[in-house]
Amino acid sequence: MHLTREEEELLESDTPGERKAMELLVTLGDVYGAEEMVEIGSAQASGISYKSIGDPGVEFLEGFAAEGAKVSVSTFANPAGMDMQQWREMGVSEEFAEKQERIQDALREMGVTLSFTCTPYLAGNLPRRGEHVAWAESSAVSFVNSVVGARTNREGGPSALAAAITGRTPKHGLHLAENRRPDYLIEVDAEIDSQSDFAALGSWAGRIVEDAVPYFTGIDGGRTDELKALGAAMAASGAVALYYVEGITTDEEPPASGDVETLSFEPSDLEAEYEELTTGENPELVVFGCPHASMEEIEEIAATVEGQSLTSDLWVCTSGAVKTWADRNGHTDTIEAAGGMVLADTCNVVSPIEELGYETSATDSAKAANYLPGFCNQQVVFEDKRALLEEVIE
Amino acid sequence: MHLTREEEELLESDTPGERKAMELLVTLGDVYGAEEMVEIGSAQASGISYKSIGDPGVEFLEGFAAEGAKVSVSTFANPAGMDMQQWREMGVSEEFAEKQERIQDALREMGVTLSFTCTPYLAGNLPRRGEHVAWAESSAVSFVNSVVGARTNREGGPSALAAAITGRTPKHGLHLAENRRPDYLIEVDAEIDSQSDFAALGSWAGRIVEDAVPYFTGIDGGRTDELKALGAAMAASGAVALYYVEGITTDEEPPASGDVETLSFEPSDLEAEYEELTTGENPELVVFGCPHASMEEIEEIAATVEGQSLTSDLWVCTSGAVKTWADRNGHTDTIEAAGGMVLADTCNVVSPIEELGYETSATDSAKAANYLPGFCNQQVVFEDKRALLEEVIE
Amino acid sequence: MTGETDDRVTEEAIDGRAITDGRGEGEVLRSSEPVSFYGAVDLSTGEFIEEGHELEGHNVAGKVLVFPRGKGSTVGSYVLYGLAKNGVAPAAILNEETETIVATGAILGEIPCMDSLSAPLSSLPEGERVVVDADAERVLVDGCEVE
Amino acid sequence: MTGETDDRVTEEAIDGRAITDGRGEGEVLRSSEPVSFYGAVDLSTGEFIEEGHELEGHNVAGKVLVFPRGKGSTVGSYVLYGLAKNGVAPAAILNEETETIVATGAILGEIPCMDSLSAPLSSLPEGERVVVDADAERVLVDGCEVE
Ligand code: F3S
Ligand code: F3S
Repeated sequence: MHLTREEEELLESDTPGERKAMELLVTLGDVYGAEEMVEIGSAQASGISYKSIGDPGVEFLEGFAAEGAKVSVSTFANPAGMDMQQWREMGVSEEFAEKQERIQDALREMGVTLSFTCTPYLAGNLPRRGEHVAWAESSAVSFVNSVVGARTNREGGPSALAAAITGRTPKHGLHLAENRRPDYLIEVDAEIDSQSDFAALGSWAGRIVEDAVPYFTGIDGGRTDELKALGAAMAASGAVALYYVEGITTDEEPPASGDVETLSFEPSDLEAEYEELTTGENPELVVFGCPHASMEEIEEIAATVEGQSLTSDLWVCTSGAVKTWADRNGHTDTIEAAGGMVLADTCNVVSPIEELGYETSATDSAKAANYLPGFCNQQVVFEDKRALLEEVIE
Repeated sequence: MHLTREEEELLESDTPGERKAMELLVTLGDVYGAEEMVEIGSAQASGISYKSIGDPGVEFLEGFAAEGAKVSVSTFANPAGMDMQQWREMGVSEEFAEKQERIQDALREMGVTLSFTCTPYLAGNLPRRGEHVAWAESSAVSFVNSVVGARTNREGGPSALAAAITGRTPKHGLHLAENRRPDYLIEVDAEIDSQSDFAALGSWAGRIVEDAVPYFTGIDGGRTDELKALGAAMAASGAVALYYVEGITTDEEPPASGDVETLSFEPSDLEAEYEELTTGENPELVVFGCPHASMEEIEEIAATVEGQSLTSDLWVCTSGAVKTWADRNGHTDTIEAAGGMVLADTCNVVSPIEELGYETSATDSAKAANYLPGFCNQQVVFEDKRALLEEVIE
Repeated sequence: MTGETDDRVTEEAIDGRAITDGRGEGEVLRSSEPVSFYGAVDLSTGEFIEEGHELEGHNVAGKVLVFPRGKGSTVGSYVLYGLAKNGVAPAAILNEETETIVATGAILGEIPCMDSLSAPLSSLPEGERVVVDADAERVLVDGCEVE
Repeated sequence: MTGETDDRVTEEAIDGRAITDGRGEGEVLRSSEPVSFYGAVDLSTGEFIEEGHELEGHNVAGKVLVFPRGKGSTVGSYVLYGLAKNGVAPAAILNEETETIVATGAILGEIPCMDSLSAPLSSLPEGERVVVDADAERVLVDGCEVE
């Protein structure tokens, strides 16, 4: 790899954290065949939840901070294993909380913004189209590449942190225009309306195209929340980091169906995907906000449960930014009065829900439906928000 | 105007607030020559600060809420006249606070998100490119049109609220592709680097092009904060609601210089603009965050003032969303320890700073520099952040 | 009042464009200057308080308020709404050309409003009763014929 | 150990690719299975605790750890870092093909690491001392010649 003089200096840095970060990027860059580095505008750090990284992670982050590692670009953080204020109400143990707080302290010392959300683009970190960034968290990567039009690979925890510290990342993969061309054409014949429809489509598509770049035709609508759900699902069942939706995310013409693999998504595929994702019934927990809920989603949930009682627990996961509005507008009170909770900073998958006694969870997120069985020993009910809530309203 | 059946029904609504909202839009639509309405994804409401709307505004919002007006799309709010938590520390009077809180209550009742920020796109309301919205607040309009690629006119207070209630707006102006073409070419020959350079360029350009659509060439960089500053300045010195920056906000070719008015921005123009915007010296108040500060800006300010004392007051205005992070990461403490304040929910122009004893304010915002003399009887010092802070650090 | 007097009571109809609908009647209160409502009118009494303005000291409540156009702060719309809410709004508004501040305020306050009259505003007799019929898009002037 | 024995002490050099730099030496501890570090190793002692794994019960501290590749959770990188921080990391790591989990962990933990050796991993004598010289990109095997 060709390194600039500044990059050579980073490799020789007296600050161990900085030196190791640069070594890591150069090593990875060589593995990827990158010719040079590219400077980045921001980073998104993963490997934040104590449930995910355990004691090795706590020791690493504390040790790395002690080695002088400090971010040099704006860096936001993935969800933690608990709501940093409401962890007791969640039922999280003191031991867990203590470890999660040590992680938080190490992150703060390194200058990482304690945002604890997978929707940084809804919480103050909005890159510009075309901007090079180094983001981890597959749903955020998908959104920032496809909807915002920035450029990032799907970074891992250490590589994203290394990029944040050095302010650069190996210029390979989706940082290069030639790698951003679609290589699948997906003609959507089913009616895709609700957020869970978009999620189901993503779950199906990701499984088939794996880590390729799909281009969807036949989708009429889709605003930020629907695209958020689509991208998250494809990044979970597959490893899609970039996609196109004709007329929605791009004005560019679809690839000719002779040039790329072409698939079609039929109504029967949609129906089958809902069935595929549902592995249980009678959920003890209904959980929304994977990725983190927008204010619109929270408004809809509050309006639906207002004045009602629920036969299950209800978690609405969101960022601390959006929860500020939910609190101010009374939606948190409304949801709590119905027996639910609005949780900031965490998510259904990276919080220890299996230790809290839940065995079956209901979700409108195909990403959650894909992960909950493996990560949290959950059986899953997958449906759209309204249908799930109507089931649990007394 | 052609109205759909649903729109005809809104005109006959039994809910006075809804009926009046539709009547207003139809009347305005006829004035604009709009042929039909277009449905919107979200709204941004202006006319929120008690300083701006006074007792007539308080009475209107309360009365309108009592007439059953409720938003039907996600609606965020412009800044208020005070930090809703820290108004005493600001020096705002009890009488003002009471009126502002009545405004807040009326907004809450109508379902408006109490976001109180001119940067909704950094606080949870992120439209999709191409999406029709109805936003007021000229800097937010400029950003969402030009950087996000959504479509909105520069709404007024009542029209944005009416659009929020009915979920639609007259389809004219920037909702139509033919009105989004550039009609000025501005070749930038000066070096534009800092956020205040972008602001100065915007101040110069807006004054000349007024409400036209400029296309800039010759600008090398520019991330979200710089574009935020550029757009705000142009919307204040002029009434620019949409602009293009070659290679930055658009990949489309510039207009041919024979087809549109062509201007060039020279280094002497940049220098002259800084002088033009500065009308005083020895500021008692340094104020940042117009538009509201991002986390990156707050990080930079905190790093600069850490451990220092200041010879002037310092306000850093931002959204409640971003202030959540500033608090968590200790930047609020750092800025307060230096004698400054991080204020949410308000801004230098719509809060009653002239009543708080300030006569000369320093800012890196050309919008603020343009408005502070008229709205707040201030003399102004205009410079970039670092230079201003170095002046007031003891 | 100008022109020949006549004991006959005749109605003179003037055509115009309706901005809002409805019908209102009252004595003409006319200004030759544009009006910026914010800060100019006492919201609870309807008294015109702007120093130096032609209408200073007059009360708009129940009058047919005649002026070329609105101007100034958009909060003027809320002033018109407030006057209506407090029962001291004009009975109707007549302009040469209504702009958005007055149009918005007239809609929110449900004040009949017309512009683009077929006769000059100066021909409307000060202090005389007129009927503004926005539904029929005409203004009816009682009494003397208008020249 | 295989092959003919010889009383001569000879060094056999095996070429390879350096993943990290540095130099480490120790006894060979080899696994024919890939290794997923997260949950498999006791961070404070270096003991391999994963039930059913070939290396169960062995201690990696100070060893030249030889295995085909890493796998599993990316937290494995942090495990290698933690072992180093606690002074119980392998002296060096040798893989067939190093993937990112082990590469990252070796860099963060400053553990010399090489792959793509010119001889099969199975030829490295279990329990015998080798020197991994990543700076020179070679592995030196003392004692018996390697077939
Ligand atoms: S990180 Fe976010 S996308 Fe889902 S699995 Fe957790 S809420
Ligand atoms: S509304 Fe925002 S753009 Fe400036 S004048 Fe106030 S901070």
